[in-house]
Amino acid sequence: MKKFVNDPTQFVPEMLQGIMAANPGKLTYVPDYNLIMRADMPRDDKVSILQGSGSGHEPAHVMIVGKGMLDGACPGDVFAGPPSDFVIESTKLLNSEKGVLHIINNYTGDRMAFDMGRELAEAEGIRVGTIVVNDDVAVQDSTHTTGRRGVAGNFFVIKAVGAASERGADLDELVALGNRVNDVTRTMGIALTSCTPPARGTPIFEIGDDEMEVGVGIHGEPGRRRDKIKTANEIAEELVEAVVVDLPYESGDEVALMINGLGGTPISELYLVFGIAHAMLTDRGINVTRSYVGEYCTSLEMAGLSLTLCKLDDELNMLFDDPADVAMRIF
Amino acid sequence: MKKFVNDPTQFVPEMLQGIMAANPGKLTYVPDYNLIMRADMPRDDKVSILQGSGSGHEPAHVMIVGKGMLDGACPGDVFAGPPSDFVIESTKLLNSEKGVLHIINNYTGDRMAFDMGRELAEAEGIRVGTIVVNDDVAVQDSTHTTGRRGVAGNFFVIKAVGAASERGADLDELVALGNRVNDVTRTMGIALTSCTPPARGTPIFEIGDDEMEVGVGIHGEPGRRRDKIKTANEIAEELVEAVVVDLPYESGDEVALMINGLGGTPISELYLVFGIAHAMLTDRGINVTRSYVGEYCTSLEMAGLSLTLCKLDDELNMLFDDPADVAMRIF
Amino acid sequence: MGDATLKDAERIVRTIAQTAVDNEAYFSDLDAAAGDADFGHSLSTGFGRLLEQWDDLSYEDVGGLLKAAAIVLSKAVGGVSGPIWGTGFLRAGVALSGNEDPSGEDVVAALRAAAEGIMQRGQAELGDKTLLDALVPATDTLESSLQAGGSPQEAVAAAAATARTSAEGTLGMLARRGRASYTGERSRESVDAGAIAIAVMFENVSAEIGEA
Amino acid sequence: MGDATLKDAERIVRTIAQTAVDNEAYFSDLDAAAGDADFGHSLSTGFGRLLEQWDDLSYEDVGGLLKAAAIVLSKAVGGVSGPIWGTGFLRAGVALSGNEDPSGEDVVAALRAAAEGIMQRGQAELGDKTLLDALVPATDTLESSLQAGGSPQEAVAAAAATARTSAEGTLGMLARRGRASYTGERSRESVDAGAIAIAVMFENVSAEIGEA
Ligand SMILES: Nc1ncnc2c1ncn2[C@@H]1O[C@H](COP(=O)(O)OP(=O)(O)O)[C@@H](O)[C@H]1O
Ligand SMILES: Nc1ncnc2c1ncn2[C@@H]1O[C@H](COP(=O)(O)OP(=O)(O)O)[C@@H](O)[C@H]1O
Ligand SMILES: [Mg+2]
Ligand SMILES: [Mg+2]
Ligand SMILES: [Mg+2]
Ligand SMILES: [Mg+2]
Repeated sequence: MKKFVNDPTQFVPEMLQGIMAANPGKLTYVPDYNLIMRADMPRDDKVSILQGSGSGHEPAHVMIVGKGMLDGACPGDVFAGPPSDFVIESTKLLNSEKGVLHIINNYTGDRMAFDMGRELAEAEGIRVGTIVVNDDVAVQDSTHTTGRRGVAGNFFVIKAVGAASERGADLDELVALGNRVNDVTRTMGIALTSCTPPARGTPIFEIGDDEMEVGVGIHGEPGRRRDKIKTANEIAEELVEAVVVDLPYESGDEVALMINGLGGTPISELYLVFGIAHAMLTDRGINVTRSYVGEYCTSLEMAGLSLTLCKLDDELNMLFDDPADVAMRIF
Repeated sequence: MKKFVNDPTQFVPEMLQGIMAANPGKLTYVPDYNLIMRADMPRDDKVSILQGSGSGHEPAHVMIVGKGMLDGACPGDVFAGPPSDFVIESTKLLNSEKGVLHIINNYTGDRMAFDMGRELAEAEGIRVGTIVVNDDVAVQDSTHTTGRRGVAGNFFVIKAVGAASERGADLDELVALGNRVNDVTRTMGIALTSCTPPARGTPIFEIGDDEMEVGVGIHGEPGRRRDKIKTANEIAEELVEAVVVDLPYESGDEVALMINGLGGTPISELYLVFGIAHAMLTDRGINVTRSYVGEYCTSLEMAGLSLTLCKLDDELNMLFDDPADVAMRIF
Repeated sequence: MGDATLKDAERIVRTIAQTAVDNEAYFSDLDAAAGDADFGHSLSTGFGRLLEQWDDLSYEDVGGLLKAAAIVLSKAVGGVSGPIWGTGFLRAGVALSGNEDPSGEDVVAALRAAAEGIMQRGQAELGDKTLLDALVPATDTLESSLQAGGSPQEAVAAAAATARTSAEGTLGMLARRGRASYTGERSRESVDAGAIAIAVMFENVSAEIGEA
Repeated sequence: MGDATLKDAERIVRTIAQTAVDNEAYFSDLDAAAGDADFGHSLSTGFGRLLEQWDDLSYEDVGGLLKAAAIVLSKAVGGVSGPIWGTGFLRAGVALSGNEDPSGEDVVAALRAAAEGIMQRGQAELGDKTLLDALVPATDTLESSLQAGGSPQEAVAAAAATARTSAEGTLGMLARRGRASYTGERSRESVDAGAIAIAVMFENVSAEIGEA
């Protein structure tokens, strides 16, 4: 297993200790609940924002705790949503007069943990608001299933509500805003390799040297189909097309374009694909006015990337312009 | 080959186009010389700072062009320093009354290109200053060889001279400052996998599933030795020890600690190692007061990391605190 | 009598827990086919914690034991399995609450309560291709075998056989819940990991009580 | 006479260029042993560009041809190889400048000028394990063979044989220049890629002019 790791069962706590060591004074680490929270939170004049999906998607979400983004994140083990008491206890620790906002990616495990967490927090008199993110167009949405997965698009939801909460928005406004952002955000991903969860020690799926997995999930779940590896142009075209027709994004729309690395793909390739996708959108009359290239929501060391579009308006432009001071800043 | 690429010979230009597309108005792209430069440069009241090693190390250096860092970068092809006319022409385009500072990693190819570039630029009346970065302790330094390689430590050199140049420092001051930073900066790296240059299409070296390459170069050059893969604790201990004894860094010293990913290692593992190394330095009485975790100088999609220490003082703390607005910012 | 019953219940819960620990890799591999390959790891973490904390659990009767186990599982396990298995144990424990000497019928009722709790928690129905598709038919068989006059050992053996057939019958089914559902038609190509786990647990419990 | 000589020179330069293009993978593989696996790619890019632009090169004599090639190589190739090969061709071209009909001795002098330029540019000496360790002994053999009255064909064949032996003799040598030097003692385990390229080029030139 090609990893820097000691005891795999301690992978998540040791990572959290590292985050803490790199951000003294700014963050607080509560080991019992895998909770990383802002040292200056909660404050009664600001809604607290909590995320907590599985680990293995870093920087999402423990590394984007900070002013203007999350107030706390309480991830579970690698690729497992947090146990419900992480959610309950984290919600209590972040309790503010203005309430606590839960941002949940649409996975059954995450939803159940947050459902239980919300129930018990509300029983203790805490105001809880909930946003469920489900931006992955690779999954056929249907009332018979769990619906779409939440993936890299949750960055835009968090950025918007994080900024708005700093500006003083209340819980209901944030829920409405977050849902609005989720509604105009769509993502699709593609993998060239599988990742290897530390506790498992072997790849989740086998994939040929000349193959790719189209519409892959960020936990190594299979996607729409397995195919021969294509050129960057062909891949970009497929992702752009799948995402654009879904909303649909239309000629004249102003959008943010994100090329998100899944963990093992170098930033050079992400920029290469960004340039191609940017040109393809421009050809369709879709106006890319905000650019996001890098790693936002990964799948351990998976080689691959996802493309996200978020339709912009004046309010979102203003919120996205606001500063965000996160743990993972590298400058 | 598990890469997002069209024609491998167009890998670098297509990446540069992507950087340009993501930073309209801020950057200028000069395709003939692979040059990415600040759109608001040159200015006669500021020394221009130019880097230009091989490509494949992104974000170094084309993605760290921006206010407070580089004014331009003119990389060669993947792992090849730029042809000398890239250096000459880029130097001319960045020419300022206050001069042009060349920051060079200590590789024979890079040095020759910049030597020739400097000669010809000076012949045209341009003032040129040179800093050679050589922070890699894996290479035995000796007067009989080319000396040490420049690796991730060049980030600290660039950050310092970038900030100082914004504050108005002149060329000689910047050369002295850069050399001073280089003198107190040391790095060592370790690889778990090889990278695959796009034009080659196959890995540079074969390495067993249970092996690691200690002291690897950022171009896949072999390091001090091949060994069985060790735990994160053991690896951190070896890197810390090799770097600390080299300067040496001593009890009471104040340092910046960087854990730099080589391209294929997820940020979760980088933070895990950061936490361990931080504790080991603290045990030695060395005071980590600045933390850098992420990708600064990569080797395509190589799995691995490097550890860099930079000894701090008041001036460096001030310069490192200054803002830097680079192309690769992801927030 | 109540004391003997509690000892039996302890043996059964320990057998289930040991099954989870022993099959970590196998259950994760099953989850790899259409999921994220951590089902075995999650179960093994939860039930491993249960075994570790066994001597510190405080309970008076079978219902109390199951509720104590539920709390350990919920706290230790994330993802789908923590809430699902926690809820299952909790509801079964509540169903047997204060019952000093549960009959076979009581056990069937407890298993039905567990299945119903899981359905609510996971918003899943029979046929959605989850562990319910082994648990529910196995419970039916347990009940009918007992009603037909079978011994507890015979009834559990019959239930285990049904659990096995049903679990293997999930091959070809379309997943409508859990991570496997994201794969759509591709989910038909593999069995459901949770259903197989139920089958193995029934089989091991049957072997354990058959030996008694 | 001058015209025939120029045609010969063109054939030789084209043969060298074609050798670089044809051996891209092989030369890169050699560089992989202790370097960064791009030597073949760099040479092939540079000489490929030279072949592409062949019809647009403007020169009057052999020296001019070599200088024109030098400029193409320097502009197209980065890393060590651009400056090294660019300098080599440039110095050889300068040495033959204005020489309408270079003799064997002139060619030897041009090769010596190239080697000296490379030494200055790369701050390398004989024995540092670079392409100089094939180029210099081969030039020596060329000279002595001509002095002993050998025909050009015989002299080049002899030089090629020396280049081959010398290139293979780099196995076991400690690299003191270039990327291979970073590997210290480990550099002894492989031959130098540049030296082998020189040998292959001499061999192919020998075959080409032998056929004439
Ligand atoms: N909504 C649901 N209701 C009941 N059981 C479910 C549900 N979703 C999944 N399962 C069961 O859980 C198993 C997967 O558990 P696990 O791997 O721990 O979940 P995940 O990794 O998706 O969070 C499946 O094989 C299935 O039997
Ligand atoms: N300082 C030097 N002087 C002369 N030749 C050199 C020098 N360094 C390396 N070489 C030659 O160049 C070859 C490597 O070329 P190349 O792979 O293009 O360089 P790099 O990738 O290191 O920039 C070596 O095999 C050696 O023969
Ligand atoms: Mg999971
Ligand atoms: Mg090179
Ligand atoms: Mg799973
Ligand atoms: Mg090379």
